[in-house]
Amino acid sequence: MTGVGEEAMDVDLKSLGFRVEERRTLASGSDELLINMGPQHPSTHGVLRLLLRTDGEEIQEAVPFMGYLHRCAEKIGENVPYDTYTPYTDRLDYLSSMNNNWAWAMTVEKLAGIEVPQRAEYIRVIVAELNRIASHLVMVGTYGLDLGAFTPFLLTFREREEILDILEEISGGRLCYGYIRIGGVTDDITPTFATKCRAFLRQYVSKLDAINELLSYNRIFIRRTANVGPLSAEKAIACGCTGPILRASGVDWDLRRDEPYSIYDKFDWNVCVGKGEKGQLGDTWDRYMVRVREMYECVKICEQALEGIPEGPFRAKVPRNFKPPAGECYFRAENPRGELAFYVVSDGSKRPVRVKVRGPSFCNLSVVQELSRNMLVSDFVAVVGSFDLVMGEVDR
Amino acid sequence: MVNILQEVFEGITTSLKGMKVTLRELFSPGCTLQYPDERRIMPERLRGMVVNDPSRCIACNACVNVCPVGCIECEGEGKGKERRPIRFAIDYRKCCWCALCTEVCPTESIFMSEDYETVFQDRTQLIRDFCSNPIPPKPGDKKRTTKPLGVPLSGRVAF
Amino acid sequence: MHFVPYLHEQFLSAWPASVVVLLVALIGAGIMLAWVALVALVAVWAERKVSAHMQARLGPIYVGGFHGWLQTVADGLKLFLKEDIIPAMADKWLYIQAPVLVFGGAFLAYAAIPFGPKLVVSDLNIGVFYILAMSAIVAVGIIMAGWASHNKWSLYGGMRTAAQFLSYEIPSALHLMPVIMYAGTLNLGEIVRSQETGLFGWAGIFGWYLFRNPFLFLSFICYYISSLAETNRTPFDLPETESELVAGYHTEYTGIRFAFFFMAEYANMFVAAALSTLLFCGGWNGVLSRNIQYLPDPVVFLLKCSAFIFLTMWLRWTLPRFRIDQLMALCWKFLIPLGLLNIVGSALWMYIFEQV
Amino acid sequence: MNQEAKAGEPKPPVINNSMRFRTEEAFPVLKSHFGDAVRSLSDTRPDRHILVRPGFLPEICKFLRDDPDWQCNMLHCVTGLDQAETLAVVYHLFSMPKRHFVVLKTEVLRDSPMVPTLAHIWPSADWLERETFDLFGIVFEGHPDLRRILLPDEWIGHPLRKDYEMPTHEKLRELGL
Repeated sequence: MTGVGEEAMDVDLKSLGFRVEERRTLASGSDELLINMGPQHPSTHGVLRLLLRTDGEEIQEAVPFMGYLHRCAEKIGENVPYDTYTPYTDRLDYLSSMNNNWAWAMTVEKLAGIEVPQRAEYIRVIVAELNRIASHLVMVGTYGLDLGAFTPFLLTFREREEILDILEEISGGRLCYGYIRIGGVTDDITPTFATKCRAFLRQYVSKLDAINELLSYNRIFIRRTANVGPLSAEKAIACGCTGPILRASGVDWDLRRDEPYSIYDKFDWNVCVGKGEKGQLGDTWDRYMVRVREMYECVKICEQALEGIPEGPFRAKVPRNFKPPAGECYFRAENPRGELAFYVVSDGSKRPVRVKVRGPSFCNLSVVQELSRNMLVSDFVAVVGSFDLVMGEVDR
Repeated sequence: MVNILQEVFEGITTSLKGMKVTLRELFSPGCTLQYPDERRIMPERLRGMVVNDPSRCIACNACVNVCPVGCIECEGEGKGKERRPIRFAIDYRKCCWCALCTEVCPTESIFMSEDYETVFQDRTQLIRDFCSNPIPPKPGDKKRTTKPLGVPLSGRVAF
Repeated sequence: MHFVPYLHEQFLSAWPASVVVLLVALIGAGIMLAWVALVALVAVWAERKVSAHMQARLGPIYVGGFHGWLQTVADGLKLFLKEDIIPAMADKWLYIQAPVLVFGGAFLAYAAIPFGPKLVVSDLNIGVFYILAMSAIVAVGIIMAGWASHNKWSLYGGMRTAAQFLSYEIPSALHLMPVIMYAGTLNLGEIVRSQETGLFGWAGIFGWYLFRNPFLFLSFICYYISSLAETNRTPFDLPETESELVAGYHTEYTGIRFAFFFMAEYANMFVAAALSTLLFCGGWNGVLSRNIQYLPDPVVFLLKCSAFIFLTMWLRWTLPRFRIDQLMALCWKFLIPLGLLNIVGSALWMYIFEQV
Repeated sequence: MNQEAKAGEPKPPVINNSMRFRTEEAFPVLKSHFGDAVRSLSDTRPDRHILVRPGFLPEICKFLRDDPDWQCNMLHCVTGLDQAETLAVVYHLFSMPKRHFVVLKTEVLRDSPMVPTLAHIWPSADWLERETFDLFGIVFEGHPDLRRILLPDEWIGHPLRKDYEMPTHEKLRELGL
């Protein structure tokens, strides 16, 4: 390969920390190629940059670089009051802002010992599970897109639009809801909310079956994803992977069941675990399929929660000038992408001293580098897609 | 050999199933709207652009203090009940449509309008001073101007 | 080409023969160019509508009134007017040549495609061979584009093309062999005529090579699969895989040069559909006997081609794409052995059942 | 304002939260094993933490990971903390088989913030420590690849320290950022 930007190569290698000898072999006479995948690559799902060292189509090494979407979420957290931080949590993992809002609200509620009304808990569960479905739909659709199937993408987006319509009706927003707030929810559900939800959930399962027929069980799709990038359970735990990725590796772990926060212990549903049906355990197909199956379970939870909404207030009385007691608190919640945890240190004033956001995508992404060894570029796209990264949360 | 045949068979049958789905979609109606011509009916709680009605505003600065991004600038004049804004500017470049300001407003003068078309011809229009450029009253828009988001059932515990 | 001597003698006797030949050739080429452009425009519009409706969208709807039928014309105009960017580090000469070569390859193949018994630009004796050869030129153009762009993703696209197109030349030729054996000629018109009657003198659909024997049916499916690969369509669109290689070989192309690639893809699609129709599906022969065919020949032919093009689109918007090694395995481990088997099988069938 | 006073009173958390923090139970165990290396148990609410000396951190963590009573197989979070005089690193260790959390904290001086790395104990420490280094400037000794992770490589300073001053736009332009 003659001179594909040798100067550019130098810079990349320096920041990579490659040894000098290695750089020399790469610059002259080596058959290897250094390629930037991203930050504007279509299948890195945002502004993730991966530097690939490839031999032909085979990847020798893939080094992720991020921070292109770093918006100082933690620094901002130290400078705004607790409730005012909610709109910022919307924008962490912008595909599941309800869940983010909820995790933040629960963290502060735990810190301050606020009791949330039952009605609010039910509403929270419903909207969060709807948002989880929406988020998984995006993953399923874009994953098809990564592997060259266009139609599932728009079909899943059609379903997602319906969820967004429902959520828009109660919160007023379509992507960043800011609906779940400390002490409850912003506003009560609308009179038509329950009927719309039920109508949606009723027809939704059949739509999901169609997506399964179109994509999940397609032989080409299975060939592309099964046995690709298997992640063992031990490795997943050690690397701090959580959520669907951990479950796909065969670890039967879901916070909603194992650490039932809110009212999740009242519902009857199953945790979906990867079984390695089509290939090795914890391969890309498992990671994909765990999400698809989770969507069916979300429907179950939603339906049960819709049945049980009690009457009552939808928001606890939280003082306007809210000051939680001094202390520290760590709380995690099961988000569509894994366990989102907030670590808050309070000194008793209006603003937190420290807000740490432990984003699930961040920890999940750290596995990619190891998984990518000796993998084809096409497989790598499949693997990165299966991690369902949202860069807003990785970079914060 | 058997494997290959099975593979081929599965490949063909699953592809045909997929083709059945796409064919069904081909004859089912589309779900898109031709936007400028057709419009969705927006929900009542839609969070459009934040606007302020200076005739009701008392320049209490509650919204300025609660705004997480600091997009509101307010200067008031007078004391007590006489207090009125002389400048109330919202910077839409910063606004994050969170509706926190509408909840704290004691007079319900600031609210999320139904205007969701946030395209402007130049940047200066993105900062709107509602004192010099007040919102035109909408006749059919009574409800939104009187009931902002998040009024708890038990009276006004504004937060 | 009886037309040329006639024209020369009657009207243009003062002109040298070579000039008249050139003139006629240019006129023919102009007509064909217009036809290719028309095919591309209609096919692009159809693709957009088909994909849109499969995806619960509407597709182009405004330009031109009826379902946005002028949308592609508008887009073409837009592409004409767009800035033509040549990357600074690109191999300029190759970069400019590549789209011409890609389009040229697709365009040249049209010369030998008969649209009816007499409706052909050049009635070649080696029509099948010629079309296969011309569509191979496309591969060269794409490799050139990939190399000259000086973009690593484009280079991958180019290299994938080299592997994919050259491999799939073999099965697509092999699976045409049984038909050629049956017809005993490479002339496309002759091949179509030989499909007018089949076994036991049954006419119509039973004359089509597709239904002559099981090996030919298998050949047809395999040929169709390899033609998908050769025309660069999903599930075999590896050279341009927008999710892996950004846009593969045409990542760097803009404006009119990109339009050429785009047009070539649809022109090629038509050539592949035309070959399937002519060789396997009886060309312009209708479903019933030729004596009771009411539609004009070209219309029948184009209808069949449209059906194939629709099938191609349908597949594209349904299936995910293969990986490069699976693609190659499909070719070398499945299609090529099957091609050889089909040749032997067809030969035996011909010997045993049809006493040829 | 009586609301505020009520919220300020220490009262048991009433929300339904089954995250099990066993930091209090871990403290005497660690104290008996490591003696002075384990300094104190905080009395923060609702979560408490064990303050340990930075030098003994890897040993303590290894113990917590391998001991059958604790089995903390997951390092859930690594957080930096600016405490005015000192910088601190907070570790949230989680045990999946035992379903409990243990929170460790270690304090280092602002001038020489050196903490041994845990990357060889839990691979997840790799990126979390890089992030802490990036935003707090705490150096993790023995870390395989300690680079900035969220900020550009050329960035000066560590923004989550309380004394960090946000560079002006002019300054950033000067740095070419």
